[in-house]
Amino acid sequence: MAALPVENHGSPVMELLNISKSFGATHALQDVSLTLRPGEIHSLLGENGAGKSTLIKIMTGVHQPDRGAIHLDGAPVQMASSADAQRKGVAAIYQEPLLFPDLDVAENIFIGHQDRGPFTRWSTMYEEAAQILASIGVQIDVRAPARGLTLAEQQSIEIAKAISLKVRVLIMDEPTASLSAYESERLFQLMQDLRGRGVSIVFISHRMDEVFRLSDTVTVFRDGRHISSRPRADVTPQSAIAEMVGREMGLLAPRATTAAEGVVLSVDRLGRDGVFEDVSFEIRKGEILGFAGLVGAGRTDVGLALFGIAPAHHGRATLDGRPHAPRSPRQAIDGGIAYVSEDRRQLGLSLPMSSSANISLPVLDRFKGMLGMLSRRKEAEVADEFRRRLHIKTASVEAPVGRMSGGNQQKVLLAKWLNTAPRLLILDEPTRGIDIGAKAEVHQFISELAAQGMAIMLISSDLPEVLSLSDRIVVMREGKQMATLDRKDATEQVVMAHATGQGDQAA
Amino acid sequence: MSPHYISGSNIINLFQLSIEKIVVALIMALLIINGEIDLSVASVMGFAACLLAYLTSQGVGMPLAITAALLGGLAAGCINGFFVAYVGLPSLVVTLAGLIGFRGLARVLLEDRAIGGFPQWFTDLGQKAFLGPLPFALIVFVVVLLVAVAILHLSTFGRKIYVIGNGVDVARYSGVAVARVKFSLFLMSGFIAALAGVLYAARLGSVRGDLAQGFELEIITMVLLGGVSIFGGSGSLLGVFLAILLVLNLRNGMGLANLTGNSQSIVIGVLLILSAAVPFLVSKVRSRVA
Amino acid sequence: QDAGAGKPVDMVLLPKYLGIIVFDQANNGAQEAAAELKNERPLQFLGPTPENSVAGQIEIVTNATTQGVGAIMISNNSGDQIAPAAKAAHDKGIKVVTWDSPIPSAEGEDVFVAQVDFDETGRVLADMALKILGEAGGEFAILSGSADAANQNAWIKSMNEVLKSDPKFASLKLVDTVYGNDQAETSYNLALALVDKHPNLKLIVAPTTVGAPSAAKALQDEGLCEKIKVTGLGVPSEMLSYTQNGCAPEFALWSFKDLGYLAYQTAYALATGTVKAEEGAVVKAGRLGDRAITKDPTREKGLRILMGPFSLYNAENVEAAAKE
Amino acid sequence: MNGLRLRPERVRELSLLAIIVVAVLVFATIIDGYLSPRTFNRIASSVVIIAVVAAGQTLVVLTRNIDLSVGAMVGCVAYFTGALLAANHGLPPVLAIALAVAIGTVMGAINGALVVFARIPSIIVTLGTMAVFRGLLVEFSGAKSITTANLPSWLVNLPQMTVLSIGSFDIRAMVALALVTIILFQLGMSVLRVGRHFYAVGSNPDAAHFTGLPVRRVIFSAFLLSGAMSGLAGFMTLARFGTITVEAAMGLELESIAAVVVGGVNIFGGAGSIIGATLGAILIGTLEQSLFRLQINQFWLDALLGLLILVAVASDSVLITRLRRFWNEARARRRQIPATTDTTS
Ligand SMILES: Nc1ncnc2c1ncn2[C@@H]1O[C@H](COP(=O)(O)OP(=O)(O)OP(=O)(O)O)[C@@H](O)[C@H]1O
Ligand SMILES: Nc1ncnc2c1ncn2[C@@H]1O[C@H](COP(=O)(O)OP(=O)(O)OP(=O)(O)O)[C@@H](O)[C@H]1O
Ligand SMILES: [Mg+2]
Ligand SMILES: [Mg+2]
Repeated sequence: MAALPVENHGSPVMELLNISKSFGATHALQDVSLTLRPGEIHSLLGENGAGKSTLIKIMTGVHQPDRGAIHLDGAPVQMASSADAQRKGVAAIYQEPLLFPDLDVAENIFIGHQDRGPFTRWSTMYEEAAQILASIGVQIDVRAPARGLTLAEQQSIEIAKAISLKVRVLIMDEPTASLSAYESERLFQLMQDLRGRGVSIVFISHRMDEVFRLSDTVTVFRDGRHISSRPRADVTPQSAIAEMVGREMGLLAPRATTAAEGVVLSVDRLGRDGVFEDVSFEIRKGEILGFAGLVGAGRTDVGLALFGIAPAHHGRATLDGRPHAPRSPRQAIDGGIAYVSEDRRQLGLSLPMSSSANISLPVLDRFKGMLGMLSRRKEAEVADEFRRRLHIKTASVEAPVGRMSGGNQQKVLLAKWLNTAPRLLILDEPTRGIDIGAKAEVHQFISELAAQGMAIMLISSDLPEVLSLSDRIVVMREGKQMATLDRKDATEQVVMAHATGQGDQAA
Repeated sequence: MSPHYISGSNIINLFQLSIEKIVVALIMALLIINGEIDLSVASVMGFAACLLAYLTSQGVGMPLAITAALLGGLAAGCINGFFVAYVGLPSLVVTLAGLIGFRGLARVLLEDRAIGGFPQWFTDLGQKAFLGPLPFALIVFVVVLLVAVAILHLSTFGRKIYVIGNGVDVARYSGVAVARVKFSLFLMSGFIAALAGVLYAARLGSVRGDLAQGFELEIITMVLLGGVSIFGGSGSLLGVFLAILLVLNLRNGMGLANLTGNSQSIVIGVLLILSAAVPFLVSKVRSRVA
Repeated sequence: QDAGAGKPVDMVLLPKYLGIIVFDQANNGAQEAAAELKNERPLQFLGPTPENSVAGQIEIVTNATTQGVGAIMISNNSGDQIAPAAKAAHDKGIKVVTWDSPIPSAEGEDVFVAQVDFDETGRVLADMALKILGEAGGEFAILSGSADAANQNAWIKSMNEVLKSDPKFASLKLVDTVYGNDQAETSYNLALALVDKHPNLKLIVAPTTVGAPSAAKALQDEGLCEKIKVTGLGVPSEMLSYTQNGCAPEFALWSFKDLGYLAYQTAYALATGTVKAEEGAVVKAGRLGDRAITKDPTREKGLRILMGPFSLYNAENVEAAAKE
Repeated sequence: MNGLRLRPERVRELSLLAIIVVAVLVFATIIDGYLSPRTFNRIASSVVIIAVVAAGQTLVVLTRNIDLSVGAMVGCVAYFTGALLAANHGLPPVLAIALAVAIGTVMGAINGALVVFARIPSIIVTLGTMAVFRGLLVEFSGAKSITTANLPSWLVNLPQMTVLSIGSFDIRAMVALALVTIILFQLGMSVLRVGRHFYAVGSNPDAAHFTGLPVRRVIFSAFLLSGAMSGLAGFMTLARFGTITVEAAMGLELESIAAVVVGGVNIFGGAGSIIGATLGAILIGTLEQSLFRLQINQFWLDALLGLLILVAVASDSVLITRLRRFWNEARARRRQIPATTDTTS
């Protein structure tokens, strides 16, 4: 693979000029311009709905701009489709990699190539694929089907694909959202490697630390408008956040602990074959127990075991002193457990249905009226109350949840589970993918719940979040409980050390 | 328009001629909204009717034979439901197997024979008015319709049907007993299909192995025509009921205008495609205009 | 000529299924009669497709009843399943004439226009079988239409009786009776299966115009025509090549055109009230002459008008007949 | 080591082959004179029609669609080709076949256009066109049937034509024609780059779109080719049965889907092979003809076929997942890569 020439200060490789794009009444982008230089990592910042994804979809030809122009190497171009953009050297990697699970790794890399003749030359293809993967330091069997690969492996394949296409502009939309710290680290190395080869990278992430570590240039969007583009040296996280939200905003402040007497949940040497083992902890009334770890550490699985989705094989748990071994979510809910899933769209909410229908779902039997039929009035009343309590912005609780913004959806999801009046609330990544404003509200609300005496199990990959909200923190790694830290002992460094298996050195 | 078209007896006739199909269509709507499909209904109808005929030919009394036929339908639904709900196989394939298999069992039972000679009261049930001018099957239809509406649109069970249709995982994570809901729907489908088969046997007065063969397509067509999404999660019984009325009237109108079965199936086929195409075309036109 | 000629009567002619050539011939005959009788109302030729055979006929009869036509002519494609619908029509004063295939119980039926004497059919089939197999005789099998077809079942029954009662047929051995449901593909496959199952099979008797050519084609495709022959009921134009190449040396049929003609004459006479459906009444049937209504000897109840006769077709006359 | 080269899909096909062999052996013990050239011919001639249609159906199913109209298309093609030949006895055979394929292709194009351009789910489109095609056939034919008497003699005699005799085993012309077509298709699917597009589109339609694969064209081609194969099958039906009524090939859609499913093609798209579907067709055809032979009735056939489909799919969902996991692990072990997601080591 021939390295492309490195030119860091050349003329712009790609320019977007006065781009506007509307979806019906929504002005997703208004008069936005952006300049991309060869070999730079250019980060886009902005709250949810600021228009970042729309912009990159225009760059890759998925959407056509209503107004404005795209220039490549100074000449105006049309991006007719994503395939067209790829041919012109512009490719994107999305948060969820788009692979073909039934095709093998090598095919996944090469299937989009238009210039390889009418025949598939299998052996050549396997060789080349292996070479490319080796060149980016990834070890994956090129003959294995893509089904069953980890997210990180899948992203590596996407990158290999981009390299094989000799792209000049690579766009990454929230690539780290589902990656572990270790995997993110690998990805950052790769990005720097690509930058070294002269590839321009557009990087979108809601994680400030990543953005400030990697970027050459930082661009901020707000409400579909371009606010600023500056070299990284001229920006601070605080100033960027201020520009994003249009107001000054403090970072997270630690909450006051409210833990009281009375153990709600006690877990003793819980395990599930091949997933996690020997997990023990207690949660008291009014306590928030944080669960930190890298993705795939098994935190979700502990939650799912307690919620009855994938029951534990070993160990025992007691809830309010009674044995707790649910075989189904139904049993867990009846026992007083609520689980707010990390995957809002697939597992959390029924998007085409109304908020009131979603909120009543786990405890439908409570909404029976005459003749055991469902009482819609009761449903609406309850939903309306939650709407007020959680400041859910929606015209009506009868409107489909799918039309709401991410933050409001997350609040509906919370409402759905609070409606079960649980003894123990399991929150799995409660703020993933929602913007800073909504996030602060959710944090506030979690604190309030704890203050009212609810026991909370908080699973989060957002370290500042876990550190500031939790009373104690369990750190997991590869299905094992590495440490249980008191709030005062927990720092980012210590937690990460345990999460990456370096706990002994750190201690 | 033909003057015969709007007479009361014609309206009863119009239902009577397709009554077995539309009874089954109601339950099919529930299944499709739930995100599944039952291709085996017509074969279960045939199987139940053949079981009934076989048993009566062996000297079993009618009430017992009817009970056995209905139980046979439940058993068929049980098999479908087990493989879909508890083994997790796609219902398209399981009930395709059922479509072929239960028809096979029907044939095994009756082989080449056509069995009739049912007691008078039984054939009267299928052929004569039962309550005022209304035949028994029509009353069954109304009852099944009311029950289905109550289940789908008023009960918590109906809510679960929609939630599952919109996404099985959300339902499961919300404590809905997904497998149980699916299983009960297949049981219902099997039972109602068997009931329809028995009614059809009563109307025809005799039973052959190919009874109700091919009905599944018309039944599914009526449901889809009623605006029920083939992907599950949306649709209503009102829509299905209107589609049933539309199909019956079209068939009847065309029949009275002496257009035979095949012209009717062309019209219904085109209608089915159009009804699915229209939402898309409208949205396309709307986006052009906007 | 019918005394009521010239009166307008709505009439419907129902074949067993659409897509079978003999029923189209019957339609032609009925149209001919309609023209002769100067019935200005058009004759409706409506039939079910084979896949919704029973339900289709019931639907057509019910619709015709709603329309209040004057007469319905049915070639029944099942057993008594059509009876309730026919009875409903009959109760409304509509004349119900069956032709080709009657309603076994005669319920709701005014009169059956029989193509030939059903007992005679059995003998004709047996005679042809004997002629083809010769004195030595041998094994033969029957390939019929649907299992509950009233006409075919009557023929098979009478053939069995003839075989048993007449010692002349002692050398003929019936080894199997199967049903191809008047479907070409099923009949084809069944013919081959018969050949495989019975290694000594010499002859397939197919009393159906779909079964006979399908069986002949199957034997021809397998190169078995030397060993095994086909006979039964067939349409000359469909059987032509098989008769000429020896696969089906002889077969029989009556004129479906005449059958349609006679059915129409009968139904028209009943509908206009010139003739009552009772024993002894006589229908003046145009070119077919006077035909009397008698008790149907092959059914417990019911009246019939007999057409006849059989035509036998073989290498000598088949080509001419096919051109008709 | 070599065993590892066998993908789960191949294992699936080999086991199907084994089942066919076992079935044949079982029938051989209970039916006298079963293992004879005649049985072979009988089964081969009836299998090829299902197999040809199943090959087209495979393409459609691979792209996450379904074609319920194949039976109606076969019937239409058989009828219209028959009518054309009856009117022009001089039409050369090759042209006749081309015409049949062309008629099928046009009907397939209608399906494809409705699915791809009007964005109607294929199950609805083909449910509709199945009724429409069959209805049009009845209308156009004036409910008259094609009979051998109208057809040119080369066509009537085609089923007997033999291209190759090995001992007393004949390879009939139609069987050869079908086999060649199927083999070409299978080769195309594995060797041509566009062949893999069918898999890609079915495996992940979104990814296919973003990768720049011509998704619409691929789905359209699947229906087009299914139509073309139905056209060929229509010709074969015409030649074989001679008598074509309005209900010719009715029910073939179910048989073809059964063959595809039994042959291990994933009903949700993305996985499976033409060879598998052909084996599925062979198994179904063998059972069908052998049971015909055994009992001279199909009474048990349908019941067995239903069971077969159920067993095939149930074993798939259980076994194939197991096999695939085993295969992945074995390959990984060979390359010293941890099989699971442990990239931290
Ligand atoms: N296909 C679409 N149809 C209608 N509205 C859309 C569409 N795509 C985006 N929008 C709207 O355009 C606006 C910008 O959305 P976009 O996805 O670009 O935001 P984003 O900055 O990527 O947000 P996030 O951080 O949540 O990914 C939002 O209001 C969104 O609702
Ligand atoms: N995308 C994936 N594909 C396959 N296996 C996965 C994937 N993600 C996680 N796993 C597996 O699931 C198990 C534990 O994951 P789990 O989701 O419980 O971890 P987690 O710590 O909760 O991560 P998260 O931060 O996503 O919530 C591990 O065995 C891991 O290999
Ligand atoms: Mg975005
Ligand atoms: Mg998790």
